[in-house]
Amino acid sequence: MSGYRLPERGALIDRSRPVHFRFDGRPMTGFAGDTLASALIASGTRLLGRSFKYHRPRGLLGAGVEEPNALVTLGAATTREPNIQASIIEIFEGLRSESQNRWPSLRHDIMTWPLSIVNQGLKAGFYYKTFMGPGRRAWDFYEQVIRRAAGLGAAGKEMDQSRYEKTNAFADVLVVGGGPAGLAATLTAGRTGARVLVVDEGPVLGGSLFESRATIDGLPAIDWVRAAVTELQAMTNVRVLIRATAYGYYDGNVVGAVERVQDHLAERDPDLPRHRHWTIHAGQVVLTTGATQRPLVFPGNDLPGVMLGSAVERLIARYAVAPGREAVVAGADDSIYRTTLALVEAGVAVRAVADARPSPPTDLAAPIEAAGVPVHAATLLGQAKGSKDVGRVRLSRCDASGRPTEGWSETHSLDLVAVSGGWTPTIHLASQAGGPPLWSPEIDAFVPGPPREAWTAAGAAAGTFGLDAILADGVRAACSALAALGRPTPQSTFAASDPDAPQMAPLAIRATGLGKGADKAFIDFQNDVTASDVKLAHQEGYRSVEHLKRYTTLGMATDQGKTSNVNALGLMADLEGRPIPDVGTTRFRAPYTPVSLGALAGREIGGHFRPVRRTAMHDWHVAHGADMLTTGAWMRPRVYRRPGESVTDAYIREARTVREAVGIVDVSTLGKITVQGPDAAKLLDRVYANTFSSLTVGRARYGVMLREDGFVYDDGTTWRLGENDFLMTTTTANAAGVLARLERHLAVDWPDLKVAVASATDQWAGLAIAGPKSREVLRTVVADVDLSDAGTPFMAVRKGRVGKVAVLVTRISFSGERAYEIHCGARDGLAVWEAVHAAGQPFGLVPYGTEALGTLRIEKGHVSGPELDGRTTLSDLGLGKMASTKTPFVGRALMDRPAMISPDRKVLVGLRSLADAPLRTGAHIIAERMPQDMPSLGHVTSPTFSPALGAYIALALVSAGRERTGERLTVVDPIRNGTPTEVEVVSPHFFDPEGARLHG
Amino acid sequence: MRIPCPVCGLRSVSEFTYEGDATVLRPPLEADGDTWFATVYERRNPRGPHAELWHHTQGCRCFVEVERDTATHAILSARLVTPTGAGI
Amino acid sequence: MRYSIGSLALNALTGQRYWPLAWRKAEPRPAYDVVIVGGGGHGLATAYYLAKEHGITNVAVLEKGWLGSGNIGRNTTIIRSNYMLPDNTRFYEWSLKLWENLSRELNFNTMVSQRGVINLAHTPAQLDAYARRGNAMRLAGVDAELLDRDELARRVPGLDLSETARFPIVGGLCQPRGGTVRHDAVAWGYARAADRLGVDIIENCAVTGFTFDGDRVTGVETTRGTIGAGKVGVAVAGSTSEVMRLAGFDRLPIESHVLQAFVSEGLKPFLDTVVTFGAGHLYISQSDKGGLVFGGDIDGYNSYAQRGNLPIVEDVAASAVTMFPSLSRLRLLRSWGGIMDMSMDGSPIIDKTPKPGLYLNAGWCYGGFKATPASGWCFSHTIARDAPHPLNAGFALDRFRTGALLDERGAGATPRLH
Amino acid sequence: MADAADPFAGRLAEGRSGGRRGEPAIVLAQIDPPAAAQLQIWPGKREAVAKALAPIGITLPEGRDLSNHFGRLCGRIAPGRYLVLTADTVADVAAAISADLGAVADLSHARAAVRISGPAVEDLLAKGTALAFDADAFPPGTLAQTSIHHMGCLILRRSETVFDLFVFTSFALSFSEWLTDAAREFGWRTDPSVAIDQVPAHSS
Ligand SMILES: Cc1cc2nc3c(=O)[nH]c(=O)nc-3n(C[C@H](O)[C@H](O)[C@H](O)COP(=O)(O)OP(=O)(O)OC[C@H]3O[C@@H](n4cnc5c(N)ncnc54)[C@H](O)[C@@H]3O)c2cc1C
Ligand SMILES: NC(=O)c1ccc[n+]([C@@H]2O[C@H](COP(=O)([O-])OP(=O)(O)OC[C@H]3O[C@@H](n4cnc5c(N)ncnc54)[C@H](O)[C@@H]3O)[C@@H](O)[C@H]2O)c1
Ligand SMILES: Cc1cc2nc3c(=O)[nH]c(=O)nc-3n(C[C@H](O)[C@H](O)[C@H](O)COP(=O)(O)O)c2cc1C
Ligand SMILES: [Zn+2]
Repeated sequence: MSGYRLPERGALIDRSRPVHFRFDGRPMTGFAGDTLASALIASGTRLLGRSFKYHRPRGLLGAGVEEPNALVTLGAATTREPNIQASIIEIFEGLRSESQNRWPSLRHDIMTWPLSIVNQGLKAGFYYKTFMGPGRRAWDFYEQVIRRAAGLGAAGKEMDQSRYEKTNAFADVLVVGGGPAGLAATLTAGRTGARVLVVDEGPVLGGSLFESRATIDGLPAIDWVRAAVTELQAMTNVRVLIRATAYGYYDGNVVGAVERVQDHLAERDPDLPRHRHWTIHAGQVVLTTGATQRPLVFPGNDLPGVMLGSAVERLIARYAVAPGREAVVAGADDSIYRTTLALVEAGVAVRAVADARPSPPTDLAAPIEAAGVPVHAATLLGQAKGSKDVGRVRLSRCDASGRPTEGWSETHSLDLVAVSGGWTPTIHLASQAGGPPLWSPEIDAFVPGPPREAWTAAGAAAGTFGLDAILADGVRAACSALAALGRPTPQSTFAASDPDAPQMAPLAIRATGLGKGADKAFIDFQNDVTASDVKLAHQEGYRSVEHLKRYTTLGMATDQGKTSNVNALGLMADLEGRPIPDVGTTRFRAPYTPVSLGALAGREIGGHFRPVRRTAMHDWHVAHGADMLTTGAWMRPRVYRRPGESVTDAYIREARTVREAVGIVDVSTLGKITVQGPDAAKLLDRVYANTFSSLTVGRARYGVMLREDGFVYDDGTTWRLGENDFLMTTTTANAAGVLARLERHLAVDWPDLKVAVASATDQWAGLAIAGPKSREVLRTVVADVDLSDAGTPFMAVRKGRVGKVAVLVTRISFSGERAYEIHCGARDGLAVWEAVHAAGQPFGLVPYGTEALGTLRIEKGHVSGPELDGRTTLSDLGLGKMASTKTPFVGRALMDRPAMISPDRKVLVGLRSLADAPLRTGAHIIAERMPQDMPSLGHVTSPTFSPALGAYIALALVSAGRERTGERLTVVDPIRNGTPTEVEVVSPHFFDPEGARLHG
Repeated sequence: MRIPCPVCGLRSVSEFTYEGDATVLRPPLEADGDTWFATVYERRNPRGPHAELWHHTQGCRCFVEVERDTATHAILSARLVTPTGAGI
Repeated sequence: MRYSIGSLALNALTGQRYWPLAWRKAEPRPAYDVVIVGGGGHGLATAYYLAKEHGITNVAVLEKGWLGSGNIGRNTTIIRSNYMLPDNTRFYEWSLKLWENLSRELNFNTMVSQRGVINLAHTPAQLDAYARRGNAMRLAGVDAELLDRDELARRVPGLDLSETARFPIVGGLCQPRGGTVRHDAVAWGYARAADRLGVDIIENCAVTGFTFDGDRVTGVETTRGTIGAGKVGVAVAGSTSEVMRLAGFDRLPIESHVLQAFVSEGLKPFLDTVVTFGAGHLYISQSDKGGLVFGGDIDGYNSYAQRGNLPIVEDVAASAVTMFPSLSRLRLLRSWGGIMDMSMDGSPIIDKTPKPGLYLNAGWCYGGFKATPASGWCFSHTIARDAPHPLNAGFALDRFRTGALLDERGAGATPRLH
Repeated sequence: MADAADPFAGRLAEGRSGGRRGEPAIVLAQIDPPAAAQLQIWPGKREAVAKALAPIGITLPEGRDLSNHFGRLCGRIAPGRYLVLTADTVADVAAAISADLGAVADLSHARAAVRISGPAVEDLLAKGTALAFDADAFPPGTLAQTSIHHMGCLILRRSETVFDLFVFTSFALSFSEWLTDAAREFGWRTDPSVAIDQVPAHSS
């Protein structure tokens, strides 16, 4: 029990609103405004987590997004959320949190003990050197064990019920970070009337000003913040987003941000999202993201109770929490004095301040010494000891460059150590959108490199320290953004007076107290990477910072090295004897802090993953028992099952009815493209392998298109409705692709052609009516068309009416039967369908689905999607004769390359099962009954039971297949445990090869 | 990434379909196999400025020739590919 | 020092004092029998097999950055041989066989984890297409099985198998021997093993030109001086066009595209296999550290930038949550990109070039990690014998001219579609 | 009961949802399907076409603006390409344009339309598409083509707070699902259907 609540202070908490929550099942109380970390520490809990590898006990290190240790799991079942930093969770009534990576409990973790024994072995790279045997699959075994020990929290497996929204925002100036620099920038830009968006990840604007003792424009810092916020809220051109993290900087000045809308609430509105993703399109971006304090690297530096000075300040100022009673403060930059003052003022007994620099800044040290706290110059924190948390530290002397020297040392008993290893500007976004960061020796850290996008960094993020300078920097950044936008730049100043303003340069100290027998000195706390791991990586040659990272996992934890990277690079640079800029830093990547996948996915999940396309007759199909099947974006009826029917029963019945009487099928999903203009026929001649200019008005023709590489792309009929007016149909799958091709040809390749194309797929609803009685049905329902063979011959296109609805009647057959298609405006589709359906009843008409459609076309040997698989040529498909020999067309130049005309190509054939057993799509064809290690001759593309032939048949692509006609081959389907089936190779035109029925 | 469509203005890349190297011009259809082979298969694929076609599929459906640096994704210029004086 | 229980114990007791450099920091020598350009997986494996299988040890691998900085160091680590076209099935199956013994072969634990690779099918037609592929594999002696929904529910808990899904899952194709490998370890393991056989591995050495005697290549110019070479093998993945241009090949059937990948925060075991989504584009597995590693489509434009844009990030997240609804509460930890050498038919090239002594290994698209051992095996053979190995005979550079394409997707000469 | 020919399948017929915090901030109204045609003008024929269209009350607009002549709307969707929307018929447009001037494709059945209005209307659209809708960038009378949830969408701003949206007919149901779900946090209700030439207050 070492932390406690202070009677005063706590800018963010509301003492009148106690909040009850649980940690590892224990009921606890905090105040509204507390973070989980502050509330836990206030109640004396400081053991908050276990480390990744060694399961070491850990407390809070930082108080913001840099926190590596205090990860907890929130919620349960549908709300379970692992790996959340206790330092950023705002508590609410009923919050449930659990510690992670420990068993059976956080205090008594069974893994701690064995791991502390073997930990000499568990050094960086350990896994690469062992577990290679015995036996080839030994790793599979070890891996199971290791995976269980690794990982952090456990994910839920239940569906999340929350909503996630995504939205877009536009801003002239986006300001990321609402600390003093960000506020100065926002005010400056906002006052000019520019559209400004400011985002801050915290629950309030103000950033580090909450910990500041400064005055700005005569007001205490916090009051100035309040005034600024009030002013911004009154500006209609300024939008403020809090609890919103700008996590990624993308090309074209697009910034991704996630707003946590309701995570802090006990009562959540189900209509509001949990998180909202913002895609921000910014003219200019001002990055005022502040800086992160680094820990010191010394043995025992991970003991609970060793904290960053900034975290200590935050706990005191924002939450009125003192994290200990007796403290030592150590570091090598001016911030340790501010931390010390904060502790002293909070009533914590500070035993000593250790400043590694040879002479401390007198102005800052004086008030501290006046308060009776000894300030030791040239002093390092040598090591810390304790069992479950920190109990004592040893201070020792160092030389002017921070290297330990022999002699004086002093030991203090305490329960709190506040450290500062210097400040690292938060350059994540700048680095994502800029050149490599630059090393600044003055502040011993990297600052932003040259921008690649339109941004300016300011404040601590740009390496500027001292409140006055930071405010001025914010103004400067806003002005340069406004200038870049071509807007006038205002005069704007904010005057600060800061008693804690830094005075002296920091000193770089890398790692201290290492040596034989010393405890581990951690650099990356979460991933348990120690100073000696860095040394080992160096020894084994993993010296590039990127190798160091990958070999030791340094910086790869959830905090992405926010507190560890610079310490590690510094150590590696020392080992290499090279300056840090030569060593460089690892690459910064989005996200800056972890982002929920829900926010990135938004509402495009589950049933709404992609939109659905429905034909006008969709509901009719469903109401009439259709099994609807996804075909790309469309839904199509597969079969209309009657009670007791299987899919097979249904399609056989439907196909048989078509051959014997009549059936209708919804063909609305076919792609339709208007092709109009004086050069329309010329365009069609070029894009189809066969000729269209010779087509007369009122007629349709089947066409096949190739890709430029000479393989078959698409097929369909195209109708000439007028001299300059064609309607092209495409396969359902390629409708969009064909249109885009035509547009490309017209815009880019042949701009001289006067042709207009437009997608008309949605304009038309269509049905095909097929069967010997199709004409009789139509005669009762279609008006204004002469349906005689002379009036409407095969491939004729006629205009007529069904009731009041204007329709196009085309005599086209995919089934080999006498057949027609009727197309009408989409909104009339259902009426026409119902009219034809009703008219057909006396003739035994049934609706049929895609299965029967397939059966009918397979019986006729017509190719479709499974045969047009992007690898087949015209001649493979038996369509070689279609290719025009007169007019050149797309794909012709490459369609006869040697391998594309080789005699052993897989070509279209028919297969007839000799065994009264079904053939299945994807089954292969071999020469003998040998399912193993037999070269496959080809595969079954489209099988069916043929009611017309009373046999199982299939279309197939078989090597040199046409030469094999009459041969017996074997169809094998090992993956589905199919029995090998003997088949005969036959012509693909199984049924009515002469086409007599077309006219029947 | 945002692409400046000369017709529609600055739009998200997700509205466009990439159509590749704009310097590869289609030869006449009657050109020989070698010429078409080069057109269909061979690309300079430079690191640096690259002239490329983008189809504004979810917008005006025009083709835009964009010069873009493939090393940085910076967009250097954009122009509409369209029959000259197309009834604008 | 061999990695063994003994050496581990010795070092544990002596403060890890005796571990040597994993590979020497070699300085370039004036000339080598073979110079391999590109210190990625393929270049390193090639050097290793040149030394090991062909006795050619006077070899240098030149890497412009740090070893493994290219795609070997940034891929989603999936290995499998579930290809449909015979040339691919045979080649990738040989690769899988080499993977199965790789850790012991290299004395470096590359963590080959044969946890199975499952491709989900969302329509009967898609399942049929998988059956076709699975049958092709089975006929070639490769393991494959079709899974029904019950089996999927058992093997992949958390998967959305509901009927209300936009694209309900109807089944899947599984290759049980497929899985994942610790990608960086492959680079380091090959480097260390090649180094032990005498190969010089030279980092921070970018090739800036080639030297020729007539048409015959005689060496390379680099940022660390000119290096003579009897033969030069180029295996630079995404940089193929730029490097080959230096050798006079201005145009190749390749475009460089960016592919992004993602990792979540570490989790306790959540997913024990590799799963791919068939209705969108997503593949996902869990690393041994606990992060869910996933990727999707390429961004779809030429790029050398190793980073992509938001639309793909959002699309991948939507696919991931659609597949595993509970993922919405998990968080993305990091995203990155790599430069794919997308070939015009989606299959690789391992071949001699028209210039004597110059060999090319390229066109790996997003499938080249799994190819690493076989690629090195075949490329070293092609270089050593000046003739392709039967396994890479189909990966000829002139196949685009002859039309003997290996187009698994049937998408034609549009790299972004492969 | 939904009208059989209603591409929204009744989804926008009557209802309200969300907005427990007061009046719905989004109002949805189906637009009676207008007649629509795509007009393409051959190079150099703009003036001739303008002349041919004048007698039937259609004006070719400039830039992104929409022309509105007694309720007959015409918007430029690409250079040389226009979309005519009108409550009555586009047959006269086809008749007015001879083959040497351009081509007209009747798309009257190809699109479903919905009018959205209310104070949250820009916020609602911002969820679907990355277009700046503030009044300087997108004033009343502006037309834009974009996509919302993978569906092509034509957006007309009719007034400060009124937008007309057109989507492909087959996507209408999915689109309305998107719309009503995205509007939930603002609260929405439906109004009776309107005609395209029914001009909202403060319209252009
Ligand atoms: C995000 C992502 C996910 C992927 N997922 C998978 C997967 O799951 N399964 C799979 O099988 N494959 C996958 N891949 C593909 C696979 O990673 C690559 O195909 C494969 O790694 C390429 O071969 P490589 O290892 O030799 O290439 P690289 O590692 O890229 O090696 C090429 C090397 O050449 C060097 N180089 C370039 N130019 C020069 C020069 N001028 N001089 C010297 N050196 C030079 C580069 O620096 C680089 O190190 C993925 C790729 C990415 C990017
Ligand atoms: N040596 C020192 O004493 C020392 C060192 C560093 C900083 N400081 C103090 O820190 C302050 C620096 O001011 P400042 O304005 O530059 O920084 P700041 O730390 O006050 O503000 C940065 C703000 O940006 C937010 N932020 C960071 N990244 C973000 C992101 N990606 N998305 C959304 N929000 C994000 C942070 O939460 C924070 O509120 C000064 O008051 C200075 O005195 C002092
Ligand atoms: C299989 C795999 C797993 C990874 N896991 C992590 C991880 O747990 N934490 C992390 O920070 N990065 C992880 N990364 C990403 C790397 O940090 C890095 O982004 C990637 O290798 C590309 O390098 P670059 O970002 O330096 O360009 C992983 C990468 C791969 C390929
Ligand atoms: Zn456009």
